[in-house]
Amino acid sequence: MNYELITWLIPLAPLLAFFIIFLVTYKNNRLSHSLAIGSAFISWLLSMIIIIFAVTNLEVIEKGISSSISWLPTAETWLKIGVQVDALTTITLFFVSWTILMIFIYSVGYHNFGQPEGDHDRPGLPPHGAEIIDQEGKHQHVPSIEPMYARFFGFFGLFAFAMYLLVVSNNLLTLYIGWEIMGLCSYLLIGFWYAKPSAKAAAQKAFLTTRIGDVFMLIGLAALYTITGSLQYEVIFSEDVIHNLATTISPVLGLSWAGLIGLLIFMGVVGKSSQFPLHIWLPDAMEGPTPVSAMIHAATMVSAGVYLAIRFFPVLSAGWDGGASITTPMLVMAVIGSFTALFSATIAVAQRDVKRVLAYSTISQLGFMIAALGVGAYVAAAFHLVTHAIFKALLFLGSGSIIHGMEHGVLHTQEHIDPQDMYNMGGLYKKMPITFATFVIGGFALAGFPFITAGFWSKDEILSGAFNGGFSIVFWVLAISAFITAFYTMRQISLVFLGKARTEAAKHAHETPNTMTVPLIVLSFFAITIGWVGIPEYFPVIGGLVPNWLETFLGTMLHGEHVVVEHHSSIPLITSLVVSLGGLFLGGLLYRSITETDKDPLEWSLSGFYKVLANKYYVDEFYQFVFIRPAEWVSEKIVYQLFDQKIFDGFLHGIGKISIWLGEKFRYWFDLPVINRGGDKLASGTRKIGTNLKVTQSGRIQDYMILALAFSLLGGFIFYLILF
Amino acid sequence: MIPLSWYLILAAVLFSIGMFGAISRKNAVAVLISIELMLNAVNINILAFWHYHSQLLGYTEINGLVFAAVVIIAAAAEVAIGLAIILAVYRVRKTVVASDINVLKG
Amino acid sequence: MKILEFLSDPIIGIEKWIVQLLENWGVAPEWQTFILYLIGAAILGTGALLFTLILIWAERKIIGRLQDRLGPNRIGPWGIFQPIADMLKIFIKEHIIPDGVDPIPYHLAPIISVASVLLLWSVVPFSDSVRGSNLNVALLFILGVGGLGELGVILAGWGSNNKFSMLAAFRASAQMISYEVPMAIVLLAIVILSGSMALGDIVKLQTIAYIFFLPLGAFIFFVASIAENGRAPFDLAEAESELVAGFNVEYSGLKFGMFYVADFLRAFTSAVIFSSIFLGGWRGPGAEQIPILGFVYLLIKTVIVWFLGVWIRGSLPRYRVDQMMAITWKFLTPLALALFIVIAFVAKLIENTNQWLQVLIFLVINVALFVVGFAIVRKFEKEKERKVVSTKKRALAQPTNPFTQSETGG
Amino acid sequence: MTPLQIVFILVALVTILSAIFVVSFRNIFHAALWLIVTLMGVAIIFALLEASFFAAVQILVYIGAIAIVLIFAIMLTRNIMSDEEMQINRSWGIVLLLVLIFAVIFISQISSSDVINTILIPLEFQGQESIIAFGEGLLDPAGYALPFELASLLLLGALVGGVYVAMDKKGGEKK
Repeated sequence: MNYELITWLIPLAPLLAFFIIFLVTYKNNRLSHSLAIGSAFISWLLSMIIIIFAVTNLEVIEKGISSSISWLPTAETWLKIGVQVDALTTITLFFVSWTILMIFIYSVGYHNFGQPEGDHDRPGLPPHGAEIIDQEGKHQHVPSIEPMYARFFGFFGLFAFAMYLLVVSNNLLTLYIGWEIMGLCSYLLIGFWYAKPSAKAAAQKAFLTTRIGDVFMLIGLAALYTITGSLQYEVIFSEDVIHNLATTISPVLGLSWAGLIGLLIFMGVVGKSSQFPLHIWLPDAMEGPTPVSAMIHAATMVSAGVYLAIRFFPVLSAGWDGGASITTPMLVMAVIGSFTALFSATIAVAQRDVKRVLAYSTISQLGFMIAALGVGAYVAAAFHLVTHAIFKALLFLGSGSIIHGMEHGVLHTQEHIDPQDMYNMGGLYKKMPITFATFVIGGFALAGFPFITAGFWSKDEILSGAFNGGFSIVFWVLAISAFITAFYTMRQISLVFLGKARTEAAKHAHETPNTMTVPLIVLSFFAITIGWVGIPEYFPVIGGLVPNWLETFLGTMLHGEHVVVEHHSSIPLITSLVVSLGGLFLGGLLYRSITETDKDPLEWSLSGFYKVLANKYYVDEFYQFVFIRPAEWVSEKIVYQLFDQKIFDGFLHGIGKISIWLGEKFRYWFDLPVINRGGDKLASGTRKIGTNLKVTQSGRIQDYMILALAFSLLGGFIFYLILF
Repeated sequence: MIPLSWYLILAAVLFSIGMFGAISRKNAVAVLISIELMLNAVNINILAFWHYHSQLLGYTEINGLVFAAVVIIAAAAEVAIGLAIILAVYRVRKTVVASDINVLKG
Repeated sequence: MKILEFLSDPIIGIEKWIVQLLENWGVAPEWQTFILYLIGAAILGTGALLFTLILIWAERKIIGRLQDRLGPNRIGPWGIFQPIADMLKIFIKEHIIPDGVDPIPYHLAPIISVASVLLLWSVVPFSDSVRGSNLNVALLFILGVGGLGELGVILAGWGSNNKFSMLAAFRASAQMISYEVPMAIVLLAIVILSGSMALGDIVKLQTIAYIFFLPLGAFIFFVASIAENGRAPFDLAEAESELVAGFNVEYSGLKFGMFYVADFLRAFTSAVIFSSIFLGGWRGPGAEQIPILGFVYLLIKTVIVWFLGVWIRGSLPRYRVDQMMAITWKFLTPLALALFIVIAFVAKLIENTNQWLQVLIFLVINVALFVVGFAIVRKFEKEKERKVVSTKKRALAQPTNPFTQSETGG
Repeated sequence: MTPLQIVFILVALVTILSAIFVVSFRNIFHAALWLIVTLMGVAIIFALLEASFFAAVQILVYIGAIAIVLIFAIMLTRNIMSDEEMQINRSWGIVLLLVLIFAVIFISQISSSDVINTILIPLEFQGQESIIAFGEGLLDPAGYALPFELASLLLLGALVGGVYVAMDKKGGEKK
C-alpha cells in the first residue's frame, strides 16, 4: 500500500465533510452528522492502517515515512509542506483518532438527535427542552434538539482536520496552520451558544489569551526560519543544526539561540496548553458544549501544546547531556509545569461545577507533562499525554452524560437549579449505572489508582523520572499535586454519585442514550489497558512480564541520545502508591455522605483560604486590575481623546479644507474650458466620422471576412515590399 | 517515405478550399462545415510538423500532440455552440442564410 | 514434427509460406506486406460474412426454442441450410428503388452498415500471434468505428424519403450516441487498469480476467453494447407496431440483406470484443504454446456471451423510448462515472499490492456501487408508484349489456 | 513511388476533390456527406503520419459526433432553403480570386523551401509510448495541465451554453 498517500489523506476527509456540511447539507441534520461521523471514521480507519504499519515495522519508523511537495516559492527555495509518520506521530494519531471518533458519535446523543424541536429554542442558545403530549394526553417536558445541530458538526469537521494536519505534518508551517485553525475552532465552539453573554466572553477570553502565546511562538518560528533557513523537521532536528543552535549566542540575555527559540516556542505551548500565567481561559472555556470541552479542551487541542513541546524537545534540550544540569528552557518548563500542577490542583479542590473541576484537573495534568519534559523524562511525558487524553476525554464525556441526565431531571421536575453544580447531585449511581462505572474508571485513572489504571503507570513514570534525575523539589511538588488530584477526584465521585440525592432533579435523573454510553465504554476500556504498554522493566514483581513496548517504540525518536538513568529507587513507587490511595481514601471519607444542608468540609478546615481557592487565587481579578484597566484607560484617554480626536482629526480637517480650495480653482481654470469643451469636440468629431464610415458596415459577416482576407493580403504585400 | 511538403501542400489546398467555402456559402451550416475543413487543414499541418520534429529529436515530442488535441477540442466546442446559435436564430427569424442575419448593419 | 508445429499455428505457417513465395518471385518487401494485408483482409471479411450464415441459423433456432417453437426445420437436417436458401432468395429478388429517394445516401447506407462492422474485426486478437493489427489506440478505434454505424442508419433514414424511416433513424442514432457514453467511460476504466489502449496488450495482461476486477463495468458494457446493436429489448428502431419496420423499410433484395447481415454480425462482433476485454480473449491453458488453442478459447467465450445476448433478446419485451433514454442517462452513465472515479482513485492507492487483494477490493467496490445505484433507482421507482392518479371509484363506462356487467366495468 | 506514396496521393486526391464538392454542392445534405469523406481522408492522412491516436479521435469526434450533429442541424433546418436556389453569395468571384492568390503564395513558398522537403521516415518508437508521453504531458503541472483543465472547462461551457442557447424558452417556461 501507498502509506505516504494514506497519510496525506487522513486530514482531508474531515475538511471535505466541513465544506460539504456548510455548503450543501446544513439543512439536513441526519445527513450532516452522518457525513461528519463518516469522515471521522475514514480518518480513524486510515490512522489505524498507519498505526498498524508503524507498530509492525519498527525499522521503517526509525527513519520515518515522509513525503513533501513544494508549496510556496520563496526567493530561491520553496517552502515545503508535507507529511511524516514517526513514533511520536503514531502514538498521537492513536489517541487523536480514537477520541475524535468517539466524541463525534457522542455528540449525536448529546445534542438530542431524534428529539422534537424546542418551543422557544433559538440559534445561539442551549436548547430549553420541548413540551410534548404523550399518549395518555399528559404534558411532558423532554429535551429538545440543538437548533444549530449541523453547524456543530461542521465546526467539528474543521477542527478534526486541523488536529490531524498538526499531527501528521512534517514541518512547522503546516503545524502552525493547524495550530491556528484549532484556535479559531476553539473560539467558535466555546462561543457556540453565542447568545449567552458568558459564553461570548469566554470565547473572546480564550482567543485573546492563547493569542499572546501564539505571537511569541510566531516570533520563535520566524527566528528559527531565519537561522536554519527551513521549517522541515528533518532539517531543524538534524544534529548539525541542533549543535549550531546550541553553541551560538543570541543577543537576548546571553541565551543560546536554542534557548531563546525554545523559550519563545514554549510561550506558545503555555498559551495552548493553558499553563500558569495564561491558564485563565481554560476553565471559562467550559461554557461551550461538553463534547467541545472533551475534545478540544481535554483530549486534543490542549494536548497539541504538549505535543509541540515533545516534538521540540531536541531544540529545548539542545546542549543537555542527560545529567542534572538542565538547559534554561527545561528549567523554565520544570518550574512552570510543576507550579501549575500544584496551583491548579488546589483550585480544583474548591470548585462546585462538575466541569470546572475537570478543567482545573486538565491544567494540572498538563503541568505534569510539561514538568516531566523539563526534567528530561521524554517517554514519560509522551506516555502521560496519551493516557491523559484518553481518560480525560472519558471523564469529560462522563460529566456531559451526568449533566445530560441532570437536565433530564430538571426538565422533568421544572426546578430552577444549576444542573452542573455537584451539590445538586448525589446518589446518581443507581440512576446512571453505566456512566457511574465508566466515570469511576476514568477518575481512578486520573487519580492513579495503582496497578490497574493507565494513569498510575504514566504518573509513576513521571515521578520516578523526576526523582531519579535528582530533581527532588519537582518530585515533591508533583507528589503533593498527585495527592490533591486523587483527593478532588474522589470528592467529585462522592459528591456526584454516592450518598443520597440532594435535589428532586437528581432523583429523576436518567441514563443517557446509547450513542453517549457506547463511547464511554470504549474509552474506559482504553483508560485501563493503554497503561500496560509502558510498564517499566525495573518495576517490582510485574515489571518485565509485559515488555516495555512504549520505551522501545518512542526510543526510535531519540536516536540513542537519551541517557537511561540507571539507579532505580523504590521511593517514587511508594510515594505514588501512598498519594493516590491516600487521596482517594481521604476524599471518600470526607464527602461520602454530604446532605443538602451540609457545607463543604474544606470550608471549615481551611477557613479563609477556601475562599481564595474558590476564587482561583484572584488571578483573573489581578489581570483585570493590572492589564485590562490600564489598557482601557490608555485607549480611552490617550489614544481616543488625545490622539484620535485632537491630532488626527485636526490634521485631516486641515487637509480637507485645502483640497476644497484647490478643487474650486481647478474647476474654473482647467475643467470647464479644457476638458468640457475638448470633450464635446471629440464626441461630435467621432460622430461625424462614424456617419461617414457607416456604409462599410453591411452587417453581413461574410463581407467582413472578404475585407479581412483582402487586407491581410495587402498587408503581406506591403510587408514584403518593406522587407526586401 | 513521403516528403513533408506534400502534407503541407495538401493542408494549404484544404485550407484554401475551406476559406472559400466559409466566405462564399450562403447557408450558415455550410459556413460551419467549411470552418471544420479549415481546422482539419490546420491539424494536418500541426501533426506533419510534429512528426518532423519527433523524427529530428528521436523521441516523442508532445507539444504538437497537445496543440492538435486543443484544436479538436475547440472544434467540438465551436460546433456545439455554433449549431445552437444557428438553431436559436432559425427559431426566431426563420432563416439560416448568413447574409440575412444583419442586425448589426451600420 | 513439422506437421505438428504447423498444426499448432497454421496461420503463421501459411503466412511464412506466402512470404517465401513472394520473395522467390522477386517482390519488394513493402509490397509483400501490402499483399499480405490485402489477402488477410479479404479472408477475414469473407470468413466473417460466411460465418454469419451459421449465426443466423443458430439464432433463429435458439429463439424458436425459447419461444416454444421449432425454428427453421425444413431444409437440411435441423433446417441447417435454411440461411443458404434465404441467401439465394435474397440474391435473386427484384431490387426495388422507390421514387423520390436520395440516391447517394440510399445506396451508401447498407455498405456503411456492413463495413462498420467488418472494420472492427481488424483489431481483434485471435491468438497470441494472429491479429489484424495491434493498433495502439484500439479502444478508441472500436468506439469510433462503432459510431460509423450511426451514419449508415441516418443515411438510410434520410435517403429513403419516408417519414417512418426518418423517425426510426432519429431514434436509432439518438440511442447509439447515448449508449456510447457509458461504454466509453467503462473502456476508460479498463485503460486505467491495463495501462494500454491496444487490444492485444489488454488481452495479454489479463492473468486474471477483468470481469473479476470490474463486474459492474462488464454489466454496463454489456447492456450498452446490446443497445448499441439495437437488439431487443432495445430494438426501438424497428418497433413494427410504431414504425412499420424501422429505417430499412424502403429496402429490398440484397440491400435489405446487407442490413440483415450487419445486424447479426454486429451482435457476434460485440460478443468478441466483450470477451476480449473482459474475459481474457484467447487466453487459456496452453494457449501461448499452441496458438491455435487461442482460437478455440476465444470462440467458446464469445459463443457464451453471444448466447446470453440471444437469450435476452428472446425473453425480454421492448422498452419505451423514454425508458430507454432514462436507462442510459439516469442509471448507466452516472454509475459508470462513479465507478470510473472510484476505480481511478483506488487503483492508484493499491498500486503495488498483491493482485488477488486488488481483485477482492475491486470486487467489493463494484458490488457496493451496484447496490447503492440500484437502491437509488428503486427508491425513485417506488415514489413514482405511490403517485395517485385518481381514486379507484372512478366513473365507469356504463355497460348496456347485462352479461358483461361487473364491479370493474364492462 | 512506394506504395505509401501511392496511397498518399490517392487519399489526397479524394480528400481535395470531396472538399471541393463540400463547398460547391447545392444540396447541403450531400455536401455534409462529402464532408464525411473528406474527414475520413484526413483521418487516413493522420494514420500515415503515425498519429494513430488522432486518426482514431478524428473518426470518433469528427465523424461520430460533429458530422452527425451537423447532419441533424441540416435536417432540422432543411425546408428553409430550396436546393435549386443559388447556394453561393454573389461576390464569389472576388473570393475565388483572393483565395487563389492565397493558395498560390502558400504553395510556392512551401515548395521553394529546402528544410520542408525533408522525407518523413517512420518513427522509431512503437506502441503505447507516444500515447503515454502524450497523456503524461497533459497532466504534468510543468507541462500542459493548465491548458488541459481549461479545455475541459471550455467543453463544459460549450455543453451548458449549447443547451441554453438552443433551448426553447417558451417550452421551458411551461415546464
